[in-house]
Amino acid sequence: MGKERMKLEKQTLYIRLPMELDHHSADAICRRADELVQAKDVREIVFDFSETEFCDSSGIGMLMGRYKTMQALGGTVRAVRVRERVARILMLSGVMKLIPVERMQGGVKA
Amino acid sequence: MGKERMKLEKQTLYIRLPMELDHHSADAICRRADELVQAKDVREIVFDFSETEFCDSSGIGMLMGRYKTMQALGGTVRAVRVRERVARILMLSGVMKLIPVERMQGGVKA
Amino acid sequence: MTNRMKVEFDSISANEAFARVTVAAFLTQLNPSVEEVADVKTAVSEAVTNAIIHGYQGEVHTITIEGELEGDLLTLRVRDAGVGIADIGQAMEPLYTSRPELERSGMGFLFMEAFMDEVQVESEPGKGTCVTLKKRIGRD
Amino acid sequence: MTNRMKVEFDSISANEAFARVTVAAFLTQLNPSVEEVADVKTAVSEAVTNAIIHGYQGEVHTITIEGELEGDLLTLRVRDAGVGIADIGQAMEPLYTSRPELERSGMGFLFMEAFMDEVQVESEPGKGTCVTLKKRIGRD
Ligand SMILES: Nc1ncnc2c1ncn2[C@@H]1O[C@H](COP(=O)(O)OP(=O)(O)O)[C@@H](O)[C@H]1O
Ligand SMILES: Nc1ncnc2c1ncn2[C@@H]1O[C@H](COP(=O)(O)OP(=O)(O)O)[C@@H](O)[C@H]1O
Repeated sequence: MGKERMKLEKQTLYIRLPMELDHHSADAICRRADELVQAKDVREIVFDFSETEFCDSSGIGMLMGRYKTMQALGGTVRAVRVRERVARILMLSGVMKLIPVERMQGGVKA
Repeated sequence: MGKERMKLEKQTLYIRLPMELDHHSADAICRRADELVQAKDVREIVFDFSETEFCDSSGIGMLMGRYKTMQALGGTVRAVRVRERVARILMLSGVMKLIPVERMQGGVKA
Repeated sequence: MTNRMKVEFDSISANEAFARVTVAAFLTQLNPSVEEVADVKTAVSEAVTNAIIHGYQGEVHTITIEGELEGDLLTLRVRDAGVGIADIGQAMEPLYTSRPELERSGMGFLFMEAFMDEVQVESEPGKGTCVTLKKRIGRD
Repeated sequence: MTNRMKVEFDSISANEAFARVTVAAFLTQLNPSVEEVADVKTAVSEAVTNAIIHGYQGEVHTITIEGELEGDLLTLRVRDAGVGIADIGQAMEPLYTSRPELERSGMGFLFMEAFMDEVQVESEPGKGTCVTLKKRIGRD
Protein backbone atom coordinates (compact mmCIF):
# COMPACT_ATOMS: atom_id res chain seq x y z
CA MET A 1 0.00 0.00 0.00
CA GLY A 2 1.89 3.00 -1.30
CA LYS A 3 1.59 6.25 0.63
CA GLU A 4 0.23 7.90 -2.53
CA ARG A 5 -3.00 5.94 -2.16
CA MET A 6 -3.78 7.63 1.19
CA LYS A 7 -4.42 11.33 1.46
CA LEU A 8 -5.17 13.42 4.54
CA GLU A 9 -7.26 16.53 3.78
CA LYS A 10 -8.18 18.62 6.80
CA GLN A 11 -9.32 15.91 9.21
CA THR A 12 -10.47 13.42 6.59
CA LEU A 13 -8.33 10.44 5.55
CA TYR A 14 -9.05 9.32 1.96
CA ILE A 15 -8.00 5.76 1.13
CA ARG A 16 -8.06 4.64 -2.49
CA LEU A 17 -8.54 0.87 -2.27
CA PRO A 18 -6.80 -1.58 -4.66
CA MET A 19 -8.40 -3.63 -7.46
CA GLU A 20 -8.41 -6.71 -5.27
CA LEU A 21 -9.19 -6.24 -1.60
CA ASP A 22 -8.20 -9.49 0.11
CA HIS A 23 -6.24 -10.48 3.23
CA HIS A 24 -2.97 -9.72 1.42
CA SER A 25 -3.85 -6.14 0.46
CA ALA A 26 -6.15 -5.37 3.43
CA ASP A 27 -3.40 -6.15 5.94
CA ALA A 28 -1.11 -3.48 4.53
CA ILE A 29 -3.92 -0.92 4.42
CA CYS A 30 -4.92 -1.54 8.05
CA ARG A 31 -1.36 -1.03 9.23
CA ARG A 32 -0.84 2.18 7.30
CA ALA A 33 -4.25 3.64 8.18
CA ASP A 34 -3.78 2.95 11.89
CA GLU A 35 -0.38 4.66 11.82
CA LEU A 36 -1.95 7.78 10.32
CA VAL A 37 -4.93 7.76 12.68
CA GLN A 38 -2.53 7.53 15.63
CA ALA A 39 -0.16 10.23 14.38
CA LYS A 40 -2.68 12.78 13.07
CA ASP A 41 -5.99 14.16 14.14
CA VAL A 42 -8.28 12.13 11.87
CA ARG A 43 -12.06 12.61 12.27
CA GLU A 44 -13.27 10.64 9.27
CA ILE A 45 -12.04 7.87 6.98
CA VAL A 46 -13.40 7.73 3.43
CA PHE A 47 -12.77 4.43 1.63
CA ASP A 48 -12.79 4.95 -2.15
CA PHE A 49 -13.83 1.64 -3.75
CA SER A 50 -13.87 2.92 -7.35
CA GLU A 51 -11.06 0.60 -8.49
CA THR A 52 -12.12 -2.37 -6.39
CA GLU A 53 -13.45 -5.32 -8.38
CA PHE A 54 -12.86 -8.00 -5.79
CA CYS A 55 -13.55 -7.95 -2.05
CA ASP A 56 -13.81 -10.84 0.37
CA SER A 57 -14.39 -11.11 4.13
CA SER A 58 -10.92 -9.74 4.84
CA GLY A 59 -12.11 -6.47 3.28
CA ILE A 60 -15.10 -6.56 5.62
CA GLY A 61 -12.75 -7.14 8.56
CA MET A 62 -10.76 -4.09 7.51
CA LEU A 63 -13.91 -1.90 7.36
CA MET A 64 -15.27 -3.17 10.69
CA GLY A 65 -11.90 -2.67 12.40
CA ARG A 66 -11.56 0.92 11.16
CA TYR A 67 -15.20 1.58 12.11
CA LYS A 68 -14.56 0.44 15.66
CA THR A 69 -11.36 2.49 16.00
CA MET A 70 -13.00 5.64 14.68
CA GLN A 71 -16.07 5.15 16.83
CA ALA A 72 -13.86 4.90 19.91
CA LEU A 73 -12.27 8.23 18.88
CA GLY A 74 -15.64 9.85 18.17
CA GLY A 75 -15.04 9.82 14.40
CA THR A 76 -16.75 8.24 11.41
CA VAL A 77 -16.14 5.98 8.40
CA ARG A 78 -17.70 5.99 4.90
CA ALA A 79 -17.43 3.87 1.75
CA VAL A 80 -17.86 5.59 -1.61
CA ARG A 81 -17.99 4.67 -5.33
CA VAL A 82 -18.73 1.00 -4.62
CA ARG A 83 -19.36 -1.28 -7.63
CA GLU A 84 -22.30 -3.66 -7.89
CA ARG A 85 -20.43 -6.86 -7.01
CA VAL A 86 -18.67 -5.33 -4.03
CA ALA A 87 -21.92 -3.69 -2.86
CA ARG A 88 -23.44 -7.17 -2.79
CA ILE A 89 -20.64 -8.33 -0.50
CA LEU A 90 -21.03 -5.33 1.81
CA MET A 91 -24.80 -5.93 1.90
CA LEU A 92 -24.39 -9.62 2.72
CA SER A 93 -21.96 -8.85 5.54
CA GLY A 94 -24.32 -6.42 7.25
CA VAL A 95 -21.63 -3.74 7.26
CA MET A 96 -24.06 -1.42 5.43
CA LYS A 97 -26.06 -1.19 8.65
CA LEU A 98 -23.06 0.40 10.40
CA ILE A 99 -21.33 2.36 7.68
CA PRO A 100 -22.81 4.66 4.98
CA VAL A 101 -22.15 3.10 1.57
CA GLU A 102 -22.46 5.11 -1.62
CA ARG A 103 -22.63 3.17 -4.87
CA MET A 104 -20.66 3.95 -7.99
CA GLN A 105 -22.59 6.29 -10.29
CA GLY A 106 -23.16 5.54 -13.96
CA GLY A 107 -23.76 1.82 -13.74
CA VAL A 108 -20.16 0.64 -13.94
CA LYS A 109 -20.16 -3.12 -13.76
CA ALA A 110 -18.18 -4.98 -11.16
CA MET B 1 -14.55 -23.62 -34.17
CA GLY B 2 -18.10 -22.55 -35.04
CA LYS B 3 -19.12 -22.53 -38.68
CA GLU B 4 -19.90 -18.82 -38.34
CA ARG B 5 -16.16 -18.05 -38.10
CA MET B 6 -15.55 -19.40 -41.62
CA LYS B 7 -17.07 -17.76 -44.67
CA LEU B 8 -16.75 -18.75 -48.33
CA GLU B 9 -17.09 -15.78 -50.71
CA LYS B 10 -16.70 -16.64 -54.37
CA GLN B 11 -13.60 -18.83 -54.24
CA THR B 12 -12.05 -17.27 -51.15
CA LEU B 13 -12.34 -18.90 -47.71
CA TYR B 14 -12.18 -16.33 -44.88
CA ILE B 15 -11.24 -17.74 -41.48
CA ARG B 16 -11.61 -15.51 -38.42
CA LEU B 17 -9.06 -16.89 -35.96
CA PRO B 18 -9.71 -17.10 -32.21
CA MET B 19 -8.15 -15.00 -29.45
CA GLU B 20 -5.75 -17.79 -28.57
CA LEU B 21 -4.36 -19.86 -31.42
CA ASP B 22 -2.83 -22.94 -29.84
CA HIS B 23 -2.90 -26.70 -30.48
CA HIS B 24 -6.39 -26.91 -28.95
CA SER B 25 -7.99 -24.30 -31.20
CA ALA B 26 -5.78 -24.87 -34.28
CA ASP B 27 -6.75 -28.54 -34.47
CA ALA B 28 -10.43 -27.73 -34.85
CA ILE B 29 -9.72 -25.06 -37.48
CA CYS B 30 -7.52 -27.39 -39.57
CA ARG B 31 -10.25 -30.03 -39.62
CA ARG B 32 -13.02 -27.64 -40.61
CA ALA B 33 -10.92 -25.80 -43.22
CA ASP B 34 -9.84 -29.05 -44.87
CA GLU B 35 -13.45 -30.21 -45.10
CA LEU B 36 -14.43 -27.00 -46.88
CA VAL B 37 -11.42 -27.05 -49.21
CA GLN B 38 -12.28 -30.61 -50.19
CA ALA B 39 -16.00 -29.96 -50.65
CA LYS B 40 -15.89 -26.60 -52.44
CA ASP B 41 -13.75 -24.97 -55.07
CA VAL B 42 -11.51 -22.84 -52.82
CA ARG B 43 -8.73 -20.84 -54.57
CA GLU B 44 -7.54 -18.75 -51.63
CA ILE B 45 -7.60 -18.90 -47.82
CA VAL B 46 -7.49 -15.60 -45.90
CA PHE B 47 -6.65 -15.96 -42.22
CA ASP B 48 -8.02 -12.99 -40.24
CA PHE B 49 -5.81 -12.56 -37.14
CA SER B 50 -7.55 -9.40 -35.86
CA GLU B 51 -8.75 -11.06 -32.65
CA THR B 52 -5.64 -13.20 -32.10
CA GLU B 53 -3.55 -12.16 -29.12
CA PHE B 54 -1.76 -15.45 -28.60
CA CYS B 55 -0.16 -17.77 -31.16
CA ASP B 56 2.37 -20.54 -30.65
CA SER B 57 4.06 -23.06 -32.97
CA SER B 58 0.78 -24.97 -33.38
CA GLY B 59 -0.57 -21.86 -35.13
CA ILE B 60 2.49 -21.93 -37.41
CA GLY B 61 1.83 -25.61 -38.11
CA MET B 62 -1.73 -24.75 -39.09
CA LEU B 63 -0.57 -22.01 -41.50
CA MET B 64 2.15 -24.19 -43.05
CA GLY B 65 -0.25 -27.10 -43.49
CA ARG B 66 -2.87 -24.95 -45.25
CA TYR B 67 -0.14 -23.36 -47.38
CA LYS B 68 1.01 -26.77 -48.59
CA THR B 69 -2.50 -27.98 -49.34
CA MET B 70 -3.39 -24.84 -51.27
CA GLN B 71 -0.11 -24.90 -53.17
CA ALA B 72 -0.80 -28.46 -54.25
CA LEU B 73 -4.18 -27.29 -55.56
CA GLY B 74 -2.70 -24.24 -57.28
CA GLY B 75 -4.23 -21.85 -54.74
CA THR B 76 -2.87 -19.32 -52.23
CA VAL B 77 -2.93 -18.39 -48.54
CA ARG B 78 -2.75 -14.96 -46.82
CA ALA B 79 -2.68 -13.66 -43.25
CA VAL B 80 -4.29 -10.29 -42.53
CA ARG B 81 -4.73 -7.89 -39.58
CA VAL B 82 -1.91 -9.44 -37.57
CA ARG B 83 -1.02 -7.81 -34.23
CA GLU B 84 2.54 -6.92 -33.21
CA ARG B 85 3.13 -9.88 -30.89
CA VAL B 86 1.77 -12.43 -33.34
CA ALA B 87 3.71 -10.81 -36.20
CA ARG B 88 6.87 -11.40 -34.17
CA ILE B 89 6.00 -15.10 -33.92
CA LEU B 90 5.29 -15.35 -37.66
CA MET B 91 8.58 -13.57 -38.39
CA LEU B 92 10.56 -15.86 -36.10
CA SER B 93 9.06 -18.97 -37.70
CA GLY B 94 10.03 -17.93 -41.23
CA VAL B 95 6.44 -18.36 -42.40
CA MET B 96 6.50 -14.75 -43.64
CA LYS B 97 8.83 -15.88 -46.42
CA LEU B 98 6.13 -18.19 -47.78
CA ILE B 99 2.89 -16.40 -46.99
CA PRO B 100 1.98 -12.70 -47.41
CA VAL B 101 1.37 -11.21 -43.96
CA GLU B 102 -0.45 -7.90 -43.53
CA ARG B 103 -0.17 -6.23 -40.14
CA MET B 104 -3.03 -4.74 -38.17
CA GLN B 105 -3.50 -1.05 -39.02
CA GLY B 106 -3.71 1.63 -36.36
CA GLY B 107 -1.11 0.30 -33.98
CA VAL B 108 -3.29 -1.99 -31.90
CA LYS B 109 -1.14 -3.57 -29.26
CA ALA B 110 -0.90 -7.35 -28.92
CA MET C 1 -16.81 -32.84 -19.89
CA THR C 2 -14.52 -34.15 -17.17
CA ASN C 3 -11.32 -32.52 -16.07
CA ARG C 4 -9.06 -32.53 -13.06
CA MET C 5 -6.30 -30.37 -11.65
CA LYS C 6 -4.33 -30.04 -8.46
CA VAL C 7 -2.27 -27.07 -7.43
CA GLU C 8 0.13 -26.74 -4.49
CA PHE C 9 1.62 -23.48 -3.30
CA ASP C 10 3.28 -21.83 -0.31
CA SER C 11 1.00 -20.40 2.38
CA ILE C 12 1.98 -16.78 1.78
CA SER C 13 -0.64 -14.10 1.34
CA ALA C 14 0.58 -13.14 -2.16
CA ASN C 15 -0.68 -16.55 -3.27
CA GLU C 16 -4.30 -15.74 -2.41
CA ALA C 17 -4.59 -13.95 -5.76
CA PHE C 18 -2.71 -16.78 -7.51
CA ALA C 19 -5.20 -19.33 -6.15
CA ARG C 20 -8.16 -17.25 -7.33
CA VAL C 21 -6.82 -16.85 -10.87
CA THR C 22 -5.85 -20.52 -11.15
CA VAL C 23 -9.28 -21.74 -10.10
CA ALA C 24 -10.99 -19.20 -12.38
CA ALA C 25 -8.86 -20.41 -15.32
CA PHE C 26 -9.82 -24.01 -14.58
CA LEU C 27 -13.49 -23.05 -14.37
CA THR C 28 -13.43 -21.31 -17.78
CA GLN C 29 -14.08 -24.63 -19.49
CA LEU C 30 -17.64 -24.64 -18.15
CA ASN C 31 -18.35 -21.22 -19.73
CA PRO C 32 -19.33 -19.61 -16.42
CA SER C 33 -21.01 -16.21 -16.15
CA VAL C 34 -19.02 -13.26 -14.77
CA GLU C 35 -21.08 -13.59 -11.58
CA GLU C 36 -20.31 -17.30 -11.20
CA VAL C 37 -16.58 -16.66 -11.61
CA ALA C 38 -16.75 -13.94 -8.94
CA ASP C 39 -18.66 -16.28 -6.59
CA VAL C 40 -16.09 -19.05 -6.93
CA LYS C 41 -13.16 -16.65 -6.57
CA THR C 42 -14.62 -15.28 -3.34
CA ALA C 43 -15.11 -18.74 -1.84
CA VAL C 44 -11.59 -19.86 -2.81
CA SER C 45 -10.14 -16.68 -1.37
CA GLU C 46 -11.87 -17.36 1.96
CA ALA C 47 -10.70 -20.97 2.20
CA VAL C 48 -7.12 -20.17 1.20
CA THR C 49 -6.91 -17.19 3.55
CA ASN C 50 -8.14 -19.41 6.39
CA ALA C 51 -5.47 -22.01 5.62
CA ILE C 52 -2.79 -19.28 5.74
CA ILE C 53 -4.00 -17.45 8.86
CA HIS C 54 -5.66 -20.12 10.96
CA GLY C 55 -4.34 -23.43 9.58
CA TYR C 56 -0.66 -22.51 9.43
CA GLN C 57 -0.86 -19.45 11.70
CA GLY C 58 1.42 -17.47 9.43
CA GLU C 59 4.11 -20.14 9.03
CA VAL C 60 5.03 -21.07 5.45
CA HIS C 61 3.87 -24.56 4.49
CA THR C 62 2.00 -26.06 1.54
CA ILE C 63 -1.64 -25.48 0.62
CA THR C 64 -3.27 -27.76 -1.94
CA ILE C 65 -6.32 -27.14 -4.10
CA GLU C 66 -7.84 -30.01 -6.03
CA GLY C 67 -10.33 -29.14 -8.74
CA GLU C 68 -12.73 -31.40 -10.60
CA LEU C 69 -15.23 -30.69 -13.36
CA GLU C 70 -17.92 -33.27 -13.99
CA GLY C 71 -20.73 -32.21 -16.27
CA ASP C 72 -21.77 -28.82 -14.91
CA LEU C 73 -20.49 -29.51 -11.38
CA LEU C 74 -17.34 -27.85 -10.06
CA THR C 75 -15.79 -29.43 -6.97
CA LEU C 76 -12.86 -27.82 -5.15
CA ARG C 77 -10.95 -29.19 -2.17
CA VAL C 78 -8.76 -26.72 -0.28
CA ARG C 79 -6.38 -28.54 2.09
CA ASP C 80 -3.86 -27.57 4.68
CA ALA C 81 -1.87 -29.72 7.09
CA GLY C 82 -2.11 -27.14 9.86
CA VAL C 83 -3.55 -26.97 13.36
CA GLY C 84 -7.02 -28.23 12.41
CA ILE C 85 -10.38 -27.30 13.93
CA ALA C 86 -11.60 -28.82 17.20
CA ASP C 87 -15.23 -27.64 16.99
CA ILE C 88 -16.32 -27.41 13.35
CA GLY C 89 -19.90 -26.40 14.28
CA GLN C 90 -18.66 -23.39 16.22
CA ALA C 91 -16.14 -22.47 13.51
CA MET C 92 -18.89 -22.35 10.89
CA GLU C 93 -21.17 -20.10 12.94
CA PRO C 94 -21.55 -16.69 11.33
CA LEU C 95 -19.36 -14.06 13.01
CA TYR C 96 -17.36 -16.59 15.02
CA THR C 97 -13.63 -15.99 14.78
CA SER C 98 -10.82 -17.33 16.93
CA ARG C 99 -8.61 -14.39 15.90
CA PRO C 100 -10.53 -11.12 16.43
CA GLU C 101 -7.21 -9.35 17.03
CA LEU C 102 -6.28 -10.02 13.37
CA GLU C 103 -9.10 -7.95 11.86
CA ARG C 104 -11.07 -11.08 11.06
CA SER C 105 -14.78 -10.62 10.56
CA GLY C 106 -15.79 -14.24 11.17
CA MET C 107 -17.58 -14.21 7.82
CA GLY C 108 -15.36 -16.55 5.82
CA PHE C 109 -17.61 -19.60 6.06
CA LEU C 110 -20.69 -17.38 5.65
CA PHE C 111 -19.34 -16.17 2.28
CA MET C 112 -18.39 -19.71 1.21
CA GLU C 113 -21.94 -20.85 2.00
CA ALA C 114 -23.45 -17.82 0.25
CA PHE C 115 -21.53 -18.25 -2.99
CA MET C 116 -21.26 -22.01 -3.37
CA ASP C 117 -24.00 -24.66 -3.45
CA GLU C 118 -22.32 -26.85 -0.88
CA VAL C 119 -19.58 -26.43 1.75
CA GLN C 120 -18.16 -29.34 3.73
CA VAL C 121 -15.42 -29.17 6.33
CA GLU C 122 -13.32 -32.11 7.47
CA SER C 123 -10.68 -31.45 10.08
CA GLU C 124 -8.61 -33.12 12.76
CA PRO C 125 -6.80 -31.09 15.41
CA GLY C 126 -3.06 -31.30 14.77
CA LYS C 127 -3.55 -32.92 11.36
CA GLY C 128 -5.13 -30.25 9.18
CA THR C 129 -8.28 -29.18 7.41
CA CYS C 130 -10.00 -29.92 4.11
CA VAL C 131 -12.77 -27.62 2.88
CA THR C 132 -14.85 -29.01 0.01
CA LEU C 133 -16.70 -26.47 -2.12
CA LYS C 134 -19.24 -27.45 -4.79
CA LYS C 135 -21.14 -25.39 -7.31
CA ARG C 136 -23.21 -26.18 -10.38
CA ILE C 137 -22.35 -23.78 -13.20
CA GLY C 138 -24.73 -22.40 -15.81
CA ARG C 139 -27.94 -23.31 -14.01
CA ASP C 140 -29.47 -19.89 -13.60
CA MET D 1 11.12 -12.85 -2.93
CA THR D 2 10.85 -16.63 -3.00
CA ASN D 3 7.78 -18.58 -3.93
CA ARG D 4 6.92 -22.05 -5.16
CA MET D 5 3.96 -23.74 -6.79
CA LYS D 6 3.16 -27.02 -8.44
CA VAL D 7 0.20 -27.75 -10.64
CA GLU D 8 -0.99 -31.10 -11.98
CA PHE D 9 -3.63 -31.51 -14.68
CA ASP D 10 -4.97 -33.94 -17.27
CA SER D 11 -3.22 -34.07 -20.64
CA ILE D 12 -6.18 -32.75 -22.62
CA SER D 13 -5.77 -29.88 -25.04
CA ALA D 14 -8.28 -27.65 -23.23
CA ASN D 15 -5.70 -27.49 -20.41
CA GLU D 16 -3.08 -25.77 -22.59
CA ALA D 17 -4.84 -22.46 -21.89
CA PHE D 18 -5.22 -23.36 -18.20
CA ALA D 19 -1.48 -23.98 -17.92
CA ARG D 20 -0.67 -20.64 -19.55
CA VAL D 21 -2.96 -18.65 -17.26
CA THR D 22 -1.75 -20.45 -14.13
CA VAL D 23 1.90 -19.78 -14.89
CA ALA D 24 1.14 -16.15 -15.83
CA ALA D 25 -0.69 -15.69 -12.50
CA PHE D 26 2.29 -17.13 -10.62
CA LEU D 27 4.67 -14.84 -12.52
CA THR D 28 2.65 -11.70 -11.66
CA GLN D 29 4.51 -11.42 -8.37
CA LEU D 30 7.69 -10.42 -10.24
CA ASN D 31 5.87 -7.51 -11.94
CA PRO D 32 6.68 -8.73 -15.45
CA SER D 33 6.16 -6.63 -18.59
CA VAL D 34 3.38 -7.57 -21.02
CA GLU D 35 6.07 -8.87 -23.35
CA GLU D 36 7.67 -11.05 -20.67
CA VAL D 37 4.30 -12.59 -19.79
CA ALA D 38 3.68 -13.35 -23.48
CA ASP D 39 7.14 -14.92 -23.80
CA VAL D 40 6.61 -17.22 -20.82
CA LYS D 41 3.09 -18.17 -21.93
CA THR D 42 4.40 -19.15 -25.35
CA ALA D 43 7.16 -21.34 -23.92
CA VAL D 44 4.76 -23.04 -21.47
CA SER D 45 2.27 -23.64 -24.25
CA GLU D 46 4.96 -25.37 -26.32
CA ALA D 47 6.14 -27.63 -23.52
CA VAL D 48 2.62 -28.59 -22.43
CA THR D 49 1.47 -29.23 -26.01
CA ASN D 50 4.49 -31.50 -26.51
CA ALA D 51 3.64 -33.46 -23.37
CA ILE D 52 0.08 -33.96 -24.65
CA ILE D 53 0.88 -34.82 -28.27
CA HIS D 54 4.29 -36.47 -28.10
CA GLY D 55 4.71 -37.53 -24.48
CA TYR D 56 1.29 -39.11 -23.97
CA GLN D 57 0.38 -39.45 -27.67
CA GLY D 58 -3.15 -38.27 -27.03
CA GLU D 59 -3.86 -40.55 -24.04
CA VAL D 60 -5.09 -38.82 -20.88
CA HIS D 61 -2.51 -38.86 -18.07
CA THR D 62 -1.07 -36.27 -15.71
CA ILE D 63 1.16 -33.34 -16.62
CA THR D 64 2.97 -31.47 -13.85
CA ILE D 65 4.36 -27.95 -13.84
CA GLU D 66 6.59 -26.83 -10.98
CA GLY D 67 7.25 -23.13 -10.66
CA GLU D 68 9.84 -21.33 -8.57
CA LEU D 69 10.58 -17.65 -8.10
CA GLU D 70 13.92 -16.72 -6.60
CA GLY D 71 14.86 -13.08 -6.78
CA ASP D 72 14.16 -12.13 -10.41
CA LEU D 73 14.56 -15.69 -11.71
CA LEU D 74 11.59 -17.75 -12.83
CA THR D 75 12.17 -21.49 -13.15
CA LEU D 76 9.51 -23.80 -14.59
CA ARG D 77 9.66 -27.58 -14.90
CA VAL D 78 7.12 -29.20 -17.23
CA ARG D 79 6.98 -32.96 -16.69
CA ASP D 80 5.22 -35.90 -18.28
CA ALA D 81 5.57 -39.61 -17.62
CA GLY D 82 5.11 -40.45 -21.28
CA VAL D 83 7.18 -42.13 -24.01
CA GLY D 84 10.29 -40.02 -23.52
CA ILE D 85 12.82 -38.86 -26.12
CA ALA D 86 15.56 -41.17 -27.42
CA ASP D 87 17.65 -38.53 -29.19
CA ILE D 88 17.33 -35.17 -27.42
CA GLY D 89 19.80 -33.46 -29.76
CA GLN D 90 17.71 -34.35 -32.80
CA ALA D 91 14.44 -33.42 -31.04
CA MET D 92 15.77 -29.93 -30.31
CA GLU D 93 16.87 -29.28 -33.91
CA PRO D 94 14.78 -26.52 -35.50
CA LEU D 95 12.10 -27.92 -37.81
CA TYR D 96 12.56 -31.51 -36.64
CA THR D 97 9.26 -33.19 -35.82
CA SER D 98 8.46 -36.84 -35.36
CA ARG D 99 4.78 -36.17 -36.22
CA PRO D 100 4.60 -34.17 -39.48
CA GLU D 101 1.19 -35.78 -40.17
CA LEU D 102 -0.20 -33.89 -37.13
CA GLU D 103 0.38 -30.38 -38.52
CA ARG D 104 3.44 -29.96 -36.32
CA SER D 105 5.94 -27.35 -37.43
CA GLY D 106 8.91 -28.65 -35.48
CA MET D 107 9.32 -25.21 -33.93
CA GLY D 108 8.32 -25.91 -30.34
CA PHE D 109 11.85 -26.04 -28.92
CA LEU D 110 12.87 -23.14 -31.19
CA PHE D 111 10.18 -20.97 -29.57
CA MET D 112 11.12 -22.12 -26.07
CA GLU D 113 14.74 -21.17 -26.77
CA ALA D 114 13.72 -17.84 -28.32
CA PHE D 115 11.53 -16.73 -25.42
CA MET D 116 13.30 -18.10 -22.37
CA ASP D 117 16.89 -17.57 -21.20
CA GLU D 118 17.55 -21.27 -20.71
CA VAL D 119 15.95 -24.52 -21.85
CA GLN D 120 17.05 -27.91 -20.54
CA VAL D 121 15.58 -31.27 -21.50
CA GLU D 122 15.91 -34.44 -19.47
CA SER D 123 14.26 -37.54 -20.80
CA GLU D 124 14.37 -41.31 -20.65
CA PRO D 125 12.58 -43.45 -23.25
CA GLY D 126 9.63 -45.17 -21.62
CA LYS D 127 9.92 -43.04 -18.46
CA GLY D 128 9.03 -39.51 -19.51
CA THR D 129 10.36 -36.04 -20.09
CA CYS D 130 11.14 -32.98 -18.00
CA VAL D 131 11.66 -29.62 -19.70
CA THR D 132 13.22 -26.92 -17.51
CA LEU D 133 12.61 -23.33 -18.57
CA LYS D 134 14.36 -20.36 -16.94
CA LYS D 135 13.96 -16.65 -17.42
CA ARG D 136 15.11 -13.56 -15.55
CA ILE D 137 12.28 -11.05 -15.29
CA GLY D 138 12.61 -7.26 -15.38
CA ARG D 139 16.13 -7.17 -16.77
CA ASP D 140 15.52 -5.26 -19.98
N1 LIG E 1 -8.06 -23.99 7.69
C1 LIG E 1 -8.35 -23.73 8.99
N2 LIG E 1 -7.56 -24.23 9.97
C2 LIG E 1 -7.84 -23.98 11.28
N3 LIG E 1 -8.91 -23.27 11.70
C3 LIG E 1 -9.73 -22.76 10.77
C4 LIG E 1 -9.51 -22.96 9.39
N4 LIG E 1 -10.51 -22.35 8.71
C5 LIG E 1 -11.31 -21.79 9.63
N5 LIG E 1 -10.86 -22.04 10.88
C6 LIG E 1 -11.49 -21.61 12.14
O1 LIG E 1 -12.83 -21.21 11.84
C7 LIG E 1 -13.04 -19.87 12.30
C8 LIG E 1 -14.06 -19.17 11.45
O2 LIG E 1 -13.59 -19.01 10.15
P1 LIG E 1 -14.18 -17.88 9.21
O3 LIG E 1 -15.67 -18.00 9.18
O4 LIG E 1 -13.49 -17.97 7.89
O5 LIG E 1 -13.83 -16.52 9.91
P2 LIG E 1 -12.43 -15.76 10.13
O6 LIG E 1 -11.43 -16.24 9.14
O7 LIG E 1 -12.79 -14.33 9.90
O8 LIG E 1 -11.99 -16.05 11.52
C9 LIG E 1 -11.67 -19.25 12.30
O9 LIG E 1 -11.59 -18.13 13.14
C10 LIG E 1 -10.80 -20.41 12.76
O10 LIG E 1 -10.85 -20.56 14.15
N1 LIG F 1 7.36 -34.29 -23.98
C1 LIG F 1 7.83 -34.99 -25.03
N2 LIG F 1 7.77 -36.34 -25.06
C2 LIG F 1 8.23 -37.04 -26.12
N3 LIG F 1 8.78 -36.48 -27.21
C3 LIG F 1 8.88 -35.13 -27.25
C4 LIG F 1 8.41 -34.32 -26.17
N4 LIG F 1 8.64 -33.02 -26.49
C5 LIG F 1 9.22 -33.03 -27.70
N5 LIG F 1 9.37 -34.28 -28.17
C6 LIG F 1 10.00 -34.67 -29.46
O1 LIG F 1 10.72 -33.57 -29.97
C7 LIG F 1 10.27 -33.24 -31.28
C8 LIG F 1 10.42 -31.76 -31.56
O2 LIG F 1 9.59 -31.02 -30.70
P1 LIG F 1 9.15 -29.55 -31.11
O3 LIG F 1 10.37 -28.75 -31.45
O4 LIG F 1 8.28 -29.01 -30.04
O5 LIG F 1 8.31 -29.73 -32.45
P2 LIG F 1 6.86 -30.36 -32.72
O6 LIG F 1 6.07 -30.39 -31.46
O7 LIG F 1 6.27 -29.41 -33.72
O8 LIG F 1 7.08 -31.74 -33.27
C9 LIG F 1 8.85 -33.75 -31.34
O9 LIG F 1 8.40 -33.96 -32.65
C10 LIG F 1 8.96 -35.04 -30.53
O10 LIG F 1 9.49 -36.09 -31.29
